[in-house]
Amino acid sequence: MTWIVRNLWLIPALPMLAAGISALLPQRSRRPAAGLAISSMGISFLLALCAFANALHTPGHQFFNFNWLQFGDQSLQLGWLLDPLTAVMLVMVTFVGLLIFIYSTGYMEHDENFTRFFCFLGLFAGGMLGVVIANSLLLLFMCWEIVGLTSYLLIGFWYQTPSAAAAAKKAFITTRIGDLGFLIGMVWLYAQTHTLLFYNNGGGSLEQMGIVSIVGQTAIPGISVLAAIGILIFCGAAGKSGQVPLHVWLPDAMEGPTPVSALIHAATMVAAGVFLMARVYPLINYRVIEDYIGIGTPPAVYTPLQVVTWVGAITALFGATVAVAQWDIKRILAYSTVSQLGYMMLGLGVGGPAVGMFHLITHAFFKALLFLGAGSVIHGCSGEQDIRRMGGLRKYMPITFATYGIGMLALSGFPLVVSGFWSKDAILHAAHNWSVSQAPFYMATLGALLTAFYMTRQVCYVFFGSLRLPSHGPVSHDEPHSEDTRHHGAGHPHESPAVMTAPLAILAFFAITLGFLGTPAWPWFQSFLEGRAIEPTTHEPGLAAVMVTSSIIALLGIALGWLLYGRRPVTTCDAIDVLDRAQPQTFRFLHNAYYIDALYAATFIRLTRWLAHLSNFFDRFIFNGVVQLVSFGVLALAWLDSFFDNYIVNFGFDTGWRSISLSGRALAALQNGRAQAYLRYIGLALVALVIFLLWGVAR
Amino acid sequence: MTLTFLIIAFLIVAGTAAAMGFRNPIHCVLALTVSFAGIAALYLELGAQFVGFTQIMVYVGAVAILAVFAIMMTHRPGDPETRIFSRNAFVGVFTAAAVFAVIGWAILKQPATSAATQPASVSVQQIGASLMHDYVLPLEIVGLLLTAALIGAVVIAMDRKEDNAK
Amino acid sequence: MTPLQACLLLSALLFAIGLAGALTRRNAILVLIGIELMLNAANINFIAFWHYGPQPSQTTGIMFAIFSIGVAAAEAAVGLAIILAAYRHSRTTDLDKMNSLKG
Amino acid sequence: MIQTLDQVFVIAKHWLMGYVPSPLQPLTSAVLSIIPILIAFPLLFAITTWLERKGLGRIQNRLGPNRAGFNGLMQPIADAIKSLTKEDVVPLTADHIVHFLAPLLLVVAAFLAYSVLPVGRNMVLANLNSGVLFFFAVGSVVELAVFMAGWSSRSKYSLLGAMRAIAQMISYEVPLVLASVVVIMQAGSLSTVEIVEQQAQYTHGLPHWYIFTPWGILGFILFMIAATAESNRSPFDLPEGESEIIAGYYIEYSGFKFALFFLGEYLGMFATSGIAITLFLGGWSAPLAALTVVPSWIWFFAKLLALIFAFIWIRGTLPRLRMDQLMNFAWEFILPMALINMFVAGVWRFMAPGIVRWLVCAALVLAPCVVLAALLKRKKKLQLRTYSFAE
Repeated sequence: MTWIVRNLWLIPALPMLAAGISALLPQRSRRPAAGLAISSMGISFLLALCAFANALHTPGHQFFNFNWLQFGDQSLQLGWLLDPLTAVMLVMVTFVGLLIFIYSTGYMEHDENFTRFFCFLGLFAGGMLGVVIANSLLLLFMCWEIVGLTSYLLIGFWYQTPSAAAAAKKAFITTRIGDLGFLIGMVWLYAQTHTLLFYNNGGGSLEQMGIVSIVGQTAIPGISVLAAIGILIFCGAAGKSGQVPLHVWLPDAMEGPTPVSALIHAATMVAAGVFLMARVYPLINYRVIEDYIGIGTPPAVYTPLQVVTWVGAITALFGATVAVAQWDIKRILAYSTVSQLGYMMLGLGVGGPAVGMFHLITHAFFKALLFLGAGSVIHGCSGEQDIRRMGGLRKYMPITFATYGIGMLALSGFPLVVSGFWSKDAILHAAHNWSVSQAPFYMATLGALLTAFYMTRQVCYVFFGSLRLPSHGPVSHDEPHSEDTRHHGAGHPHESPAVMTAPLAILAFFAITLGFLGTPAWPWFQSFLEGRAIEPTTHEPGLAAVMVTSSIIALLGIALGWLLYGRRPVTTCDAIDVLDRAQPQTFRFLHNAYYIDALYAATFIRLTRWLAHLSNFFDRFIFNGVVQLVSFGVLALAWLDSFFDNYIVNFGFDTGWRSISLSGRALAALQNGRAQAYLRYIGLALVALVIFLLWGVAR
Repeated sequence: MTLTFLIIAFLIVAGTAAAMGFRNPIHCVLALTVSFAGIAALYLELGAQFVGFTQIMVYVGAVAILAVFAIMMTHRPGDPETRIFSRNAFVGVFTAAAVFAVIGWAILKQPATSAATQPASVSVQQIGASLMHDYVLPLEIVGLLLTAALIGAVVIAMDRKEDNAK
Repeated sequence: MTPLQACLLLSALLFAIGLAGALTRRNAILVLIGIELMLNAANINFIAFWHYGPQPSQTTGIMFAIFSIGVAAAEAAVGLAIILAAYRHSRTTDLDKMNSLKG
Repeated sequence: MIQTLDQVFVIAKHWLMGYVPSPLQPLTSAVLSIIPILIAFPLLFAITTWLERKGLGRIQNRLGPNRAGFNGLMQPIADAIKSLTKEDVVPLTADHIVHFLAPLLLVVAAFLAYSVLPVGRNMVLANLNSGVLFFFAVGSVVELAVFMAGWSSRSKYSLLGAMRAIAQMISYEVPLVLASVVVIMQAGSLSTVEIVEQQAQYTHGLPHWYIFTPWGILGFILFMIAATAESNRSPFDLPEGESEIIAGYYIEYSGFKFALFFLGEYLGMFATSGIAITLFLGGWSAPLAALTVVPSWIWFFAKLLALIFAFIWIRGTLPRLRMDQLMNFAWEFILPMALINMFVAGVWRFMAPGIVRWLVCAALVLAPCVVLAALLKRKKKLQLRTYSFAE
């Protein structure tokens, strides 16, 4: 086992350490905090590169396990793991994280809680990396929860604004619902396989022994235990990476600072769900199981994959549709994130982890790019987030415009150039070849079209047309740090400082190039991740067709967007949207995200309220009444008892005490307080004793 | 029952009696040292060299000096040494006599056991060995006890500021 | 009378004298000294039994004596310290005057 | 020839023993071994007084005794005659018996100490297998004598002197014993003879003296400091500081008793020096294998004189300490160092011989030495000392 594998824990440990230190730093020491976080992240990045290199020349799973708890005869083991999946994720997370850290030094420079911010960021990075390297479902779950916590803290970073606090709570609770499923699944898995390690020389829960010990049992008719566990774990994943119906928290999470949105809610954390599914893929994939046990598998076994696929497809379409009708620049991106995550799940379901992960990586880069671009825009427009109030910014912030455009192209899958095209194309291709049903393919295609469309719409709104920014305009209420940023020229926007634009440029570079790692002509990424050589699939039937379709779709979407928004640029703030004019109801419906929040409010939340009232009533009147009754009874008894005491018992005791004290006084006379007198008594007693003993001996 | 034994016994008994009987406490302590020395001599004669020297070192060197110091600290030139014996002392004397009578009777009543087959001789090396092997735990405990006694003695005898005040 | 009995008698006498002193002297320090003498009597017994005992080659008796000497030293130190403290409290070492230990 | 010269006294003794009847032989042998000590060391005492006064004179840049005899060589004899012919004054209120017993006890104890000193090959009075212990036991008797002297002559000065002396002796007896424990640890024996025998071996010319080891050096230094304090010599001569309490506990003595005290003091000094030689400087063994031709007893006395000269030199050089300095020095420096030294000796015992062992032990010895010295040097403000029982 090489050095890097043994010390893989350093990678998450460093940012955590930095976080811990900067938590102790005084609030005013901004520079040390930022320096700590960035330097630790940099070191982690270098280490991650080492790990990547290691994984390159030794494929397969290298792990390091150790005993954590020992109860009775069985022990709970934790450990970390280095395989292509981990390596890729490590590099991605550390790199994007590093860039975003640097970016946020510029973005947050006017915030008075700078230090706290970086403390949270470091903690988050540590947790995320922990999730990535974990070789035990338990360790993964712990880090998973740390990540959830930090996301809560960061969304509610500006807790002064009630909306932010509410959003934080919402995110926390919603993900918690998913995590409950995750937890149950984990416990069940442990109960079945007696280990939570993924890989342990064949003994892990993802390896032959573990799988074989589960497969074949059925939990409820039609679903095997394995499937049930898979679905439960998927609940956790869905909660984290905002799949329908647990997506509701993700758009609201945009209350947090933009770097946070970029880092947590676009690039890394939301991807954790996808990563988790990729990690436990053997559990939910029937092929693997076939490999392990040569029998033909019951159809129940791969229900989880179907679930993943369908949920992904639905989410993809849903997110895309909703994103069409948003005004807030960050909300658009948020919904597009939701839909992209749907794509990943879909790809995972239909094409295995390689496809999903590939899209995850590319998406991480260009989505981070988009968010940071949005952040730069917001920064430049002094806290404005409503795209209706922007416009014509390409003159004012060219770099941002260029990078943002690249990101937009990547996201909307502009053919052959950008990375998004390749990854999305792989997903579409896999979906097309899916044996079960074609529906996901069509949904995905429609989603792709919409994606291209709404991105174009957004870009047109933001960068083209005439500047609609009101001079020191009504700063949008949900950006509290605008008070800090306002002082540099509200009214006319300006380009952001280099510390913010440099990361944009780097990310843009990767947003383009990264795609060529996984083209059908040269599927290096897939083969690396699968650990086996995959021959180029260019000659496969349908590939060309799919590719052409997707490119046409993308171009079509862009063209449509340009047609609707670009050609006749929007001039005034309150100009009604084209779609709105065309289909008001639909637009409303979409704008409010299918009224799902309202639905939840009407059903779950009201139910909970009602239950709370009910229990309150019970507590107050029924239980409390009983308690009161009992207490009255006790009081009565006590009164009776005290009467008895005073007039019957005490009398007897008093006489007893009197006699005892008399005798005591009599004895006290013997005790004259001279030590020697006591010694004499002792001596006499000794004599008596010895005489008695000797007498006993004599007779 | 040799001559030396008789001499030593006389030394011990005389010293002890003097230590308990003298009027001046300092003289008592000096007499006490005599009897301690006699006991040490007895040990030597019984072949317990190490114990004998330890006896001299501990008792003559330390305990006696300690007692002398204590006496000089608590001895006031003012008070005359009247009535060195406490009231109804005869009870004590009687008790002591009774104890001696009983024990002596017990000793003499026992059948005369045979003396040692070979002359007893234990070298210092043996003592050290058994101190370090069989008796290491008691040794440690005694060490702990002595430390505790040292600290305790210092703490008790230390003069506190409030005592100085009055 | 065998030598062993002689030794035992001697120690018994020593013990008795020490006891008498401890019981009769008024000076607390001398009482303490009496107690020390009694301890020494016990030590003489140990050594005597070791010397005249069945196997004098074993060090048990010696050990007993050494340990009891150590304990006696500790006892003397603490005792004298206590006496000093008591003296500081009630300006006397006369046991007849120190009779506050009364019920 | 060399053998006979080395063993001349032993041979002489055996020759004399030949003439006494066998029943008396044990007694005579004892007497015959005691007498030389009774002669040799008082003689040495006489020489030393003269040496000391001359040496001090040299150091203080004046002529020492120079009247009686050539360079005042007859001075000791003159002193002896003077002190013998003086009147023996005893204070009226003194406790006569104790006052009389004190100097005797002192001298007797001092002489007893010599019975375990091997002054030469096969030249020891009593080869006890717990000789070192015996030496210290006897040494502890001296305190009693000092106390008797101080207390019996009803005088404030003498009482104060006695108190000081006893406090000092008790404080410095502990480090004295602890410093010699290291040697016992190494030699694995309490018998002085055996300790010397072990040091009297040579590897390519050099002897196995314990002073040639780190703990040995430290032990020797500590031992000598403690010994200086034990024998109440400058710079630890508070008990008899002429400038404060004229002569300390024997201020009320005069004439021959005074001389006896003097004798006792010096004998004690010789005895401690002798035991130091026995423990650290290889007793009667020659410093080089080649020099073994010189009789052993000459070596012993040569070393003794060297140490005495060191004593004199120190006395002429160093100023007197203050009481608190004295006590602090004892409890804060010497005692911890002695304990550390024991630890180092243990390390030495269990490490493989070689230069590494030497360096390690040296480091172990030096580091705490420096630290403790630094600690000792820090200034503590002097406040009014409150003696709790002096009312």
